[in-house]
Amino acid sequence: MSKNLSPDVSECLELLETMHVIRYAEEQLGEDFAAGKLPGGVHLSVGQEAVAAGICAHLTDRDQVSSNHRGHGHFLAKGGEPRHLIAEIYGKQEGCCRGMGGSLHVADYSKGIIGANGVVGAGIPVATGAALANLMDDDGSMTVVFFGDGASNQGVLQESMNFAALWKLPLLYVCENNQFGQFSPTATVTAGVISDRAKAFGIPVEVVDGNDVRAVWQTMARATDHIRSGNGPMFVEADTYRIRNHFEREHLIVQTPYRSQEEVEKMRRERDPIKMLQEWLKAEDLADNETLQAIDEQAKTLVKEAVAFGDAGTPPPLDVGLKYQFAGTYN
Amino acid sequence: MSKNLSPDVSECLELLETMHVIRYAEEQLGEDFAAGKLPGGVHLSVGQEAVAAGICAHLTDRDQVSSNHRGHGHFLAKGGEPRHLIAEIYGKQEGCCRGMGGSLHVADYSKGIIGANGVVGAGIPVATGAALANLMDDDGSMTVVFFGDGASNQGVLQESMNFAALWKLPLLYVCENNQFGQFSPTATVTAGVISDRAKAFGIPVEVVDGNDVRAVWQTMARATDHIRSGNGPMFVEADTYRIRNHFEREHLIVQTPYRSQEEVEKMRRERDPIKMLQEWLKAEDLADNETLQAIDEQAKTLVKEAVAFGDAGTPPPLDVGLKYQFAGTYN
Amino acid sequence: MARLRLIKAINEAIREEMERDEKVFVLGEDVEASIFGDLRGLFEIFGKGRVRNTPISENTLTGMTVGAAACGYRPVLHIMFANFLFTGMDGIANQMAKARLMSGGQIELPITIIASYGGGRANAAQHSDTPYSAFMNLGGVHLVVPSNPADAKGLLKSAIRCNDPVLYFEPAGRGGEMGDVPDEEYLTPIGKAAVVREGGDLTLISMGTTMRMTLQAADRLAEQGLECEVVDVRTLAPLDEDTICAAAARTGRVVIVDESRERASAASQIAAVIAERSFEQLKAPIKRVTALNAGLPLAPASEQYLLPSVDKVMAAATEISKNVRVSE
Amino acid sequence: MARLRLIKAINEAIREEMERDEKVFVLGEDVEASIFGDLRGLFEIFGKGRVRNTPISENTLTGMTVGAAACGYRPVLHIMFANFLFTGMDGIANQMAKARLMSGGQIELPITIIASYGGGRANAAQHSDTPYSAFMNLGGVHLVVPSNPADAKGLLKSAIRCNDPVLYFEPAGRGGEMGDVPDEEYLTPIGKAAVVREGGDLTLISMGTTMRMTLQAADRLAEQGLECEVVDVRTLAPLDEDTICAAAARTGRVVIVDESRERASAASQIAAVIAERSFEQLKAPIKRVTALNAGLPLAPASEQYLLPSVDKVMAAATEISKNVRVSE
Ligand SMILES: Cc1ncc(C[n+]2csc(CCOP(=O)(O)OP(=O)(O)O)c2C)c(N)n1
Ligand SMILES: Cc1ncc(C[n+]2csc(CCOP(=O)(O)OP(=O)(O)O)c2C)c(N)n1
Ligand SMILES: [Mg+2]
Ligand SMILES: [Mg+2]
Repeated sequence: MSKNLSPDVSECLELLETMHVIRYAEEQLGEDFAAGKLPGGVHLSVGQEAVAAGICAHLTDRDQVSSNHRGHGHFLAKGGEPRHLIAEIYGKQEGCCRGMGGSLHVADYSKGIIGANGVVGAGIPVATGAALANLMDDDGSMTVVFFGDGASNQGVLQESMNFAALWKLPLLYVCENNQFGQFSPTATVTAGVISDRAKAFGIPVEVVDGNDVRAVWQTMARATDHIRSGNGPMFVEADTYRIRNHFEREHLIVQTPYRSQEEVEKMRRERDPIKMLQEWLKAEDLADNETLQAIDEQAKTLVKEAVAFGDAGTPPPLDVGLKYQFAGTYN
Repeated sequence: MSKNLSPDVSECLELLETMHVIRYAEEQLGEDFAAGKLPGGVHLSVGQEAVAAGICAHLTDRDQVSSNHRGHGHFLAKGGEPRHLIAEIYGKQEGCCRGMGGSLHVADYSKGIIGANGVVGAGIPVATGAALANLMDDDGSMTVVFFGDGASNQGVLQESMNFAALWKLPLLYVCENNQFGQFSPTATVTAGVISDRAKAFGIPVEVVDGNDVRAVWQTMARATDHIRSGNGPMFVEADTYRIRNHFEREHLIVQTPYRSQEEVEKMRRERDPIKMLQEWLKAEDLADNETLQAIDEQAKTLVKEAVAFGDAGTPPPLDVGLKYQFAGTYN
Repeated sequence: MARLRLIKAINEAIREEMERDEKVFVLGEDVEASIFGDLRGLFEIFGKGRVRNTPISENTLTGMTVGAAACGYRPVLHIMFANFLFTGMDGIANQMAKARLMSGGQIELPITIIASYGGGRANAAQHSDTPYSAFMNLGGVHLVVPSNPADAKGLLKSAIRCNDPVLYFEPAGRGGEMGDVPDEEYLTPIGKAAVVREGGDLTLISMGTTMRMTLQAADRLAEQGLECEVVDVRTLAPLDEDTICAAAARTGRVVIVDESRERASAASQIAAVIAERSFEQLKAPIKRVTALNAGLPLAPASEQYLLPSVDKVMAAATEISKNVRVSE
Repeated sequence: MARLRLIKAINEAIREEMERDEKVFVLGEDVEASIFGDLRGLFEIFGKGRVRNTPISENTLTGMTVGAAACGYRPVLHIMFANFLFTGMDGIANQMAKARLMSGGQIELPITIIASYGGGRANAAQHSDTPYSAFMNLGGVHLVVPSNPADAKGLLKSAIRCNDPVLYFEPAGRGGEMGDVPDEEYLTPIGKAAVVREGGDLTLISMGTTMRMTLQAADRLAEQGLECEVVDVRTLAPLDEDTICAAAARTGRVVIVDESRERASAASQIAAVIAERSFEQLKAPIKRVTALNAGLPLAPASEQYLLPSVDKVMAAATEISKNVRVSE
């Protein structure tokens, strides 16, 4: 074990800032949606920021992250620029994908962010191929794939785990079990414990409190150690909770509630990963209110700047679809 | 447990006859292929007859069997007529599918044989739907799906097991692990123990010697009991061995052998399910040579008649494809 | 006649058919909550046994319908966005399109799959395809594409009663559109196109999402003195070649409007049929107005650029009208 | 010029490209053993790392190529029978056809998928489809369909060097066909059709498996005094409309021969393009000779009945030649 088992104070403060940035960015997008400002829809990960932050803290630009429809947090935690995210979701050509992809497809390949994905589960095969590239590159790089409890029921998970186990792919599966797939409580559509599915392939499993960013960080320290040493894949099931709606249009659709407002409020109150880290830092006397406030402000400012950047952006030229569809080049 | 734990003598003799019929039919098809008599190709299950026989002995016409590309044995063991099988593979309109499907698609829905399948793994979703029909019929009927070790790597297996576990479908998974998927030894393409994959879904598993027909029968006695009592699915991994080539064209294709001739010969000598049952019956003094000989002859005659029937059959009319494609009716 | 939203017409069709035949059941992801509203209330009426909320497993879902149908049931699978048909493609292309043929006609496969299709709403490339054209080539599935509430109901009832697999393409984002729907029971036949407007100068042929712009273009062309006959194809497989070719022949000038991408599209198929069967009557090149050959971007104007529009229909119509006048 | 079997030409193309660029690697089920012989010997030359024998998992295989390509590799996926493209459809239709567009052009996706297609060999419905037409409509993948050893090699080398996804359709059962293949290195361009025979009376257009019968028909028609220009389309997406339309315009009489099912086929697409762009030059209805709209049965004669044939091409050609003479 070459890594420290716990994040030190400065690492904790970085995690805090990352979570703040994700939270502010997404709350902004939620407001934007409500105000009719967004061209498309958004799936927000409010409440789940600790998973993205804790996992991506251990990755560099040479590592890949493959994500899903709830991918803003992964994008930001992996080093994607907030302004490129916001501009993208605003449909501006200054966005990370020049306004072509939007929320469901945010990507920055230069930073190893190989794409959110609108097809549930489809990021898993893509990640498997990226991990194969890592293996062939043989440079210690690795791939992380984020997916939900719902996506775990797509067969490609089993297929991919078989590949990864056989070929010892440097691939980390991170299942963000947020208790729901759209409007279906996980237990109603998912048999057994998801991470047990990995065990049949001989893939080591860790189950972690996905709202405790330090725990996620620690798990990831062990996972990167395992994976980067050539031992093949690992599987992390992060227990978490989606505090906001499945997507921002939900209230227009769902007539019979699939969860109680009390449950949501309780999670918001007691299990907010940002609050949890702040309180721990204070309890341990590792940071005072002022420090925490400063980080909060810094994040807020960053997001404000990103929004201004997005607002100032321009719509892409009309014919770019045809232009970007194909490279049109040969090697 | 309402069933006897072991097949009685007459049941054993029936199993023996079933295995003989499968063997003779397939050896005939192998010869026919070599002689250029068959319109298409065939995948033979010689050496694996005990799985089909032992499992199907517990099924009635109201139960469904969904099969794969190596499906002649399942067809015959489930009560399909040898003459309908042979005529089908000869491409005659007297065949079970009127010469439309051939070896890869033998089916007799009136007997609950809902189709062999040319797409590896694709019989699993079909079986899942059939088992759902069984559940909705609520009449104690059940479905068995036969598939190979290779097919276990198709994601639909995981998807289906999730459905079956959640909904307590009356579905039995029978994985015939014959050590190879085409020309790839199982261990080179399959991580872990296949039946372990079922455990993650809370599905009870039995691993059985698939060449010991009595053992298969016993396992199936327990499985039907479990499943028909409304307890949901079960998973049987039958350890077996494909004695013949993957398909009858193999010798034209494979240049570097993927298994040794000695291994094949050893299996043929020591693990032939027909010989194993015959020897056990003799050792236990349950049947004499004469009885065994008579059963053998009976099977041989049945297959001969089937071949004559197939030979006497006629090619389907030219335009039947268009005719059979759609029912063209409304309810 | 009641005025109903399209979504409600769909809802009524399913409810009526479920009441009529207890073998009909609905399955799919979040069919309880009904993300598009088309299934709203069905769970409350028919319960868990007949409105089956499923895991996210499209490959198994499509294949399951084949097994359930072969065993006597009439599954109605709601797949949400039509792009997810591709996620469950094997069950469609290799199983349901072929199982009856391969069995020599032993079974019926009364399967309905509902999929919402189409762009123009900044849903980005994976939620905006108009993929029916690719399914037309499979040979073993029927395809229907309603453009208004009356057909939405009538075609869906026919689809559910049909003993063959039917893919039912619901125009995305048009659920709120109102239309007259007969009060009494009726079926819209599968395989029959409808002439929805008469006019002797030009024939416009369309289906589903692009019918509205086609009718708008017809109105505007009429203002310019060009009277259009308009055909709503309604069923893409089987294709009602007789109605289509007769309409094409009556004017000799044809514009086909289709939200598919251009290549091997429904529009191309219709053009090919007309070029073969009504050649003698043609007076001008057959024009197709389709999506261009690319995925759809998020950015709304860039997305719109790739899609058919009233202006593009007008331009195509005007072009071949000019063309004819010059040569006359 | 060497005389090579088609299968050997394919084999040489892959070997040469693997030697040229170490980022090229092969993956797929039983690529070590090479069921069609097209990959024979590659494992022995390049080893486990570059010839990767995989589990049977088409959905993951197609999606994997996207991840590997986005990270700088050039995967060549051998999927065996083209029907299994449907089994791995999401990776093709929703991922590789869209990933570059959705990223705003950030990445190249140099992916080649080899699939063997076509009927006529009693392989039954799940192993005999000619599905390229369905893929033409996806918009985001190139499609090439060689008909002879020289193009088989040249198109595959181009496909592997292409920085966009290319589906390479290998004519099934034609691996043994011999043809001249240049000794020196060459590339057959993607997107260029070839006029392979000249003749002023009639234009025959075809591709892949049906080229042979098309050329045979041209020979027999010549005996009857009808000289045919013959076009080998070679690439279905992008389609070389210029060459096709020029050839159509030169004779004004067109028969398109295509092993796809009729509906929304490559043939329909070609007919639609000609009916739009070369209308003024057309002298007769555009005829299409395709498979009929059904799966293929096992029984050989019943299978053959559904497929194109020399006789059907002759009949179509004769019909539109008559037709013209009558009206002249
Ligand atoms: C293949 C596919 N099927 C269905 C959908 C619709 N859909 C979008 S998100 C979602 C739920 C996903 O649940 P989960 O994986 O748990 O992720 P979460 O939304 O909880 O983050 C579904 C069904 C889709 N996008 N893709
Ligand atoms: C989807 C799909 N992929 C590949 C094939 C080609 N194929 C036919 S049989 C086979 C091996 C199957 O292995 P297994 O499931 O173990 O069955 P076995 O042949 O050993 O009985 C393969 C790869 C196919 N028919 N379908
Ligand atoms: Mg979830
Ligand atoms: Mg096997």
